[in-house]
Amino acid sequence: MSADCIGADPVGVTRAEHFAAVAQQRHAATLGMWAWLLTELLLFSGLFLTALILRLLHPEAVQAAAGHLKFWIGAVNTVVLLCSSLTMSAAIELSRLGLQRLMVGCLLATASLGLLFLVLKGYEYVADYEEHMMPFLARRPYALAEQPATRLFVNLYYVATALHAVHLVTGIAILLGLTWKASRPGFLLRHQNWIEVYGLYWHFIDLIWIIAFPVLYVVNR
Amino acid sequence: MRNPFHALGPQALGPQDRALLWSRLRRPARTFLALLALLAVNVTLGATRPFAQAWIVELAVVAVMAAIIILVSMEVRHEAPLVRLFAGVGFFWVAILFGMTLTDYLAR
Amino acid sequence: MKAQSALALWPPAASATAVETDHIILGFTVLTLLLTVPVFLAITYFALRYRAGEQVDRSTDERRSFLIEISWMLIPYGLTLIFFGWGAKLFIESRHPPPGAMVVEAVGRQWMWKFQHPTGQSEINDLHLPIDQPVRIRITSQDVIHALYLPALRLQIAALPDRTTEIWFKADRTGTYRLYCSEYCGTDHSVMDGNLTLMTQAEYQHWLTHAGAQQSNVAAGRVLYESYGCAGCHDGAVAGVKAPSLAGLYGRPVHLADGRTLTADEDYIRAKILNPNANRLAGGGKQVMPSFRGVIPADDLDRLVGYLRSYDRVAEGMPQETSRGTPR
Amino acid sequence: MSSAGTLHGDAAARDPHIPAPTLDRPEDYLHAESTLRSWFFTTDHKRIALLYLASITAFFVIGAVAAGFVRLALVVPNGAIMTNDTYNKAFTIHGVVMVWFFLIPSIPNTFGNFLIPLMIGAKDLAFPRLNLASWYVFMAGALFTLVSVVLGGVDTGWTFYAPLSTAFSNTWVLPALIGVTIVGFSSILTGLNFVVTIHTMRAPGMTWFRLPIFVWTHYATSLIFLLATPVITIALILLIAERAFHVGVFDPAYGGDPVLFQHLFWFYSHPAVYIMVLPGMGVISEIVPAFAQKKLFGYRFVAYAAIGLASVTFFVWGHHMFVNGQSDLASLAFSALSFAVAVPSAVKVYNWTATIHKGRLRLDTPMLYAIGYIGLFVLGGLTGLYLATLAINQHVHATYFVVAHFHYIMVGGTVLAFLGGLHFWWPKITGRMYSEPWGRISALFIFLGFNVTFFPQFILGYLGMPRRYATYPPEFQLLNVLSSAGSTILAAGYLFPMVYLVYALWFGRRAPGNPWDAKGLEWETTSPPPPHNFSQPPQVPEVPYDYPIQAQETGRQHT
Repeated sequence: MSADCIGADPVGVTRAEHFAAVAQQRHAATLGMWAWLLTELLLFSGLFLTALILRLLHPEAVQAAAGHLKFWIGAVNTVVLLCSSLTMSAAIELSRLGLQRLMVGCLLATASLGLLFLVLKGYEYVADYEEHMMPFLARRPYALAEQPATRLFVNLYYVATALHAVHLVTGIAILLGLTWKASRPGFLLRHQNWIEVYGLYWHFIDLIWIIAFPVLYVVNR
Repeated sequence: MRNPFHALGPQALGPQDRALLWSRLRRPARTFLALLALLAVNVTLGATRPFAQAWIVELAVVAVMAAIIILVSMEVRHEAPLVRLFAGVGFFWVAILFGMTLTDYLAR
Repeated sequence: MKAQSALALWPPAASATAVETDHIILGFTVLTLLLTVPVFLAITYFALRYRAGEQVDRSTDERRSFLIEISWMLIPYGLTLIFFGWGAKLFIESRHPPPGAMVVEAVGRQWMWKFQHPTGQSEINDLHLPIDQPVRIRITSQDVIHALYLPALRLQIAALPDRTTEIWFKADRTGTYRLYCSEYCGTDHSVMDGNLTLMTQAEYQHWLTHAGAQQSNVAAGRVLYESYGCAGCHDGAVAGVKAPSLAGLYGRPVHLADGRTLTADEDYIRAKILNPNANRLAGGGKQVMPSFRGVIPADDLDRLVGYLRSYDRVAEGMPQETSRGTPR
Repeated sequence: MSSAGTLHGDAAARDPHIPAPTLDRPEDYLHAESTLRSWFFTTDHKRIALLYLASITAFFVIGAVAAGFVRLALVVPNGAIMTNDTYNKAFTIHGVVMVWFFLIPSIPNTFGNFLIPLMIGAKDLAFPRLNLASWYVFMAGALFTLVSVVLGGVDTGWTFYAPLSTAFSNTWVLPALIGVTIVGFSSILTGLNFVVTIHTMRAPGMTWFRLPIFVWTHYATSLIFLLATPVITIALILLIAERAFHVGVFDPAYGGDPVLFQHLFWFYSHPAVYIMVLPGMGVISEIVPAFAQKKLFGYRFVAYAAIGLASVTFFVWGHHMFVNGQSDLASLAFSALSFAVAVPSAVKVYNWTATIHKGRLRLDTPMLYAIGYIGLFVLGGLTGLYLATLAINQHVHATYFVVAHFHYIMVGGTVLAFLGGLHFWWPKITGRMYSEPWGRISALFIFLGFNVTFFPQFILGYLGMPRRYATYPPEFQLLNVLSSAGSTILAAGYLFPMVYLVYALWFGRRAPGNPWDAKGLEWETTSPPPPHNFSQPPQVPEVPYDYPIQAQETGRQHT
């Protein structure tokens, strides 16, 4: 790996065989990721729609249930993800400058922040468990059992956060694999756009959480 | 292969490079601060619940945050029109899903 | 009167709304023919006239094609919109019952209908109603989604478990027609049907006071016997459950675990349904039957007991007599 | 930066174990390599198309056998042939398999995969490995669904309505739900690949308005894949969570709303109808000009109509729920919007008819299917408008009228287009000609058998026979027997191609590059095409469909 010095490592993309030009290939990759994100948006919007309908059908129950969510953990987690977005953006900028080692550092920081989010989320789940706020567990008493409609919102909260966590786990796994590849010499010469395309995915997971946090935690308080 | 953590700091760069680097990192940093500020607004509203219609403000703040992430962090501002269209189409379709479903729920 | 011929080509219509619905579909069919027959004829004609090898003029002129395109986009569309308006009008009318309509409560459950008349009588799967009188049916379900379908009135509406839906109609023709469950609801969906009998006001009053709810009690009891799941265990359909057969039970002595011997009379059967843990049977296996207290309404219990009274060995040979098909 | 030399062709040239291409036959994708590995790990869009073709044919057979059981049971009114339970499982398997494992992937994943790169002059799809992954995802979903069938079947109907599917059915609902959820991802990946490919991989000179309509309709289809599928994915995830963990959002016992599931379900499943219909329209738009030897009439209108259909279809899903307890306002809105579907559909049909006008017609097998398609699609489409009419819907909703209607669209439409396309491109795909007389006979059998099977069902529905009935009143027997008799003719019509097409693989006459004198880049290359599609970069013609018969006085060149 050559010394970290802007311009020392030229950055670029190697053309795959079935593309006619690199620009075409880059365009295809970006467009492909956006098309995927489109589907992710609609996937989560189904859950947000369900949350809205629940709120319309059972306003009191939803408020009672939302009052039991760990508002401050959610808020801190949002900050954590915003930080990870910052490090991801930095990694993209660094990749464009060819600063490979700094970029790898930023990618690792991003993955760590993602893990921190998951740890906090796990802690939140544990706290929920101890407060008997897991109505989907058939054998465990449920704290708000006298209001059956509350379990709808609480369960929806688990489906939504679990689905988001699955995206995050997948994202971290891909990110670590990418980081490992990106630490090899000459990576930015061949696959600089992987970082940019991956960055879109990471930002989007953040975006989903940034919408989910108010939809689940804030507006129903 | 050397430890990637080695010499992570920007002090390894020359002064010109460092200036260039900071100029490039300014945008993400500003975006981050703006998002943080908006989040602070929402968290404050959520924690204090000052008035009944706070949810309108909260959702508006979220909309601004989402717009910032998509336009700035995800660089849709600088993308080709096609990518901008793709980013917009998703939200339009979400609007169809919500709008048409609500014609049922709000009129029952 | 029920159409008994093997082939019918048009359903009987028993209300003015039904007749108007028929007019809509006939009108729409005329429009369909107007729109499609020229296309079919044209395709056939072109296919024959312009076959490869035929010497014909093939010079074409597409100067007016824009106009042509616009006209065949908009003209058929405009014509079909007439039917949107007509259909919507009829639909909205069928959603707004006139004041003073007689109200019948309907409940769907797997796999039977129960109808309750305003005077309190109730019937299972069959529905007797007067003509020349607006009738509202308020419908709900106790388990899955069902739908009450009355083809002679060209109406159907879902029976939702959490809500009450309703339809109304004013029938004008007496006779016996079909009624169905039209929303797929599980194994015996196709058996969840019955007869809609429309009669004159006088006949209806007579039916209420005389034959009324008594008429079909045994048949209704059989439906309940299946619907509440009695048949599943007691007729041996569920493997591994050794529930005693109830055929011929009525009036027979039963030996209890504590040595007593009782006669299986109405009270015994009734008590046993509501509390199976009392009066444990001698030599019986593990008691697995759930209590039906609070589950089965009083009138259903009466019908069920009534059915078990008449459920003898003769009936055992043909337990599906009352329902078409083979349950389970 | 030079391109990495990992062509199949290069590999064949280097590896002595692979026989060199024979002299009389240019090297083609079928014979470039012959190991199992070269098939199951191929990234060649043409081979992946054949993997799909084999898979969906297998599923078609499974679905058709289930349909046979259904028709057999309905020969008698009293359910004497099979129990209600068996019947319910048969129609559920028929629906699930036919919708998700045949109709939706049928044309896009076979012909779309095979032809889109050829038609736009590309070497492959934009993401070849993703394309292969999409097939594996499809097979994984199929595995789950088959497991549920083998374990004992599902009896919820393909619509999986809650709470029947979540709280009441005692059958193997979970594996079926998981299988269908997984298959959705396969659709998404395919749609993504097509959208990106059509945007970025077109050959120089291949502008949007030089694209064949087939590519336009697949673009529209792919948009539906991307925009609709995620919503059913989340609906099914919620349904799975509901069944496994009693989440409750669709369960009235806790205050949930089962109608919400129907909204989410139909938000996908109505557009899914156009996933099935649009690719078929693309096939017909290729066949009709080729066998009329005439330029497609109203090209731009037909192209826009595809996009129009794909958009309008997202606004009409509530017409499946008029009597299911949705608000009157929603019913009125959905009914009114549904009629708008008539506009782009009419554009397609009238333009095909106008294309035949003054053409030079050859009534070969693909054209017979195309003409049959037009007739049946017109009937299916217009009866769709009957169903969108609120008052009629109150009567025929959930009756055999609906069954007849959507079979006219899906069998009369999609299956006929699929078979027409299969015959049209068979020489291109396999390099062999099939038996033309047998092709025509089977097309006639299918057309006849189809109408005898499904036309009586319109009458049955109007008479008031509900769908999904294992037993039925005796007055409906005659029409049901007629329908069942028709299905045997239909089955024979399906069996013929399975025999003579397979026979043609080995014994058919070798096909020239362009046996039909058709236009389009796929006919410029050899049959079967070389591994990378074109030996020389293809020349894109100035106008699409530049057949000999053109408008002589072209006042508006572009239409």
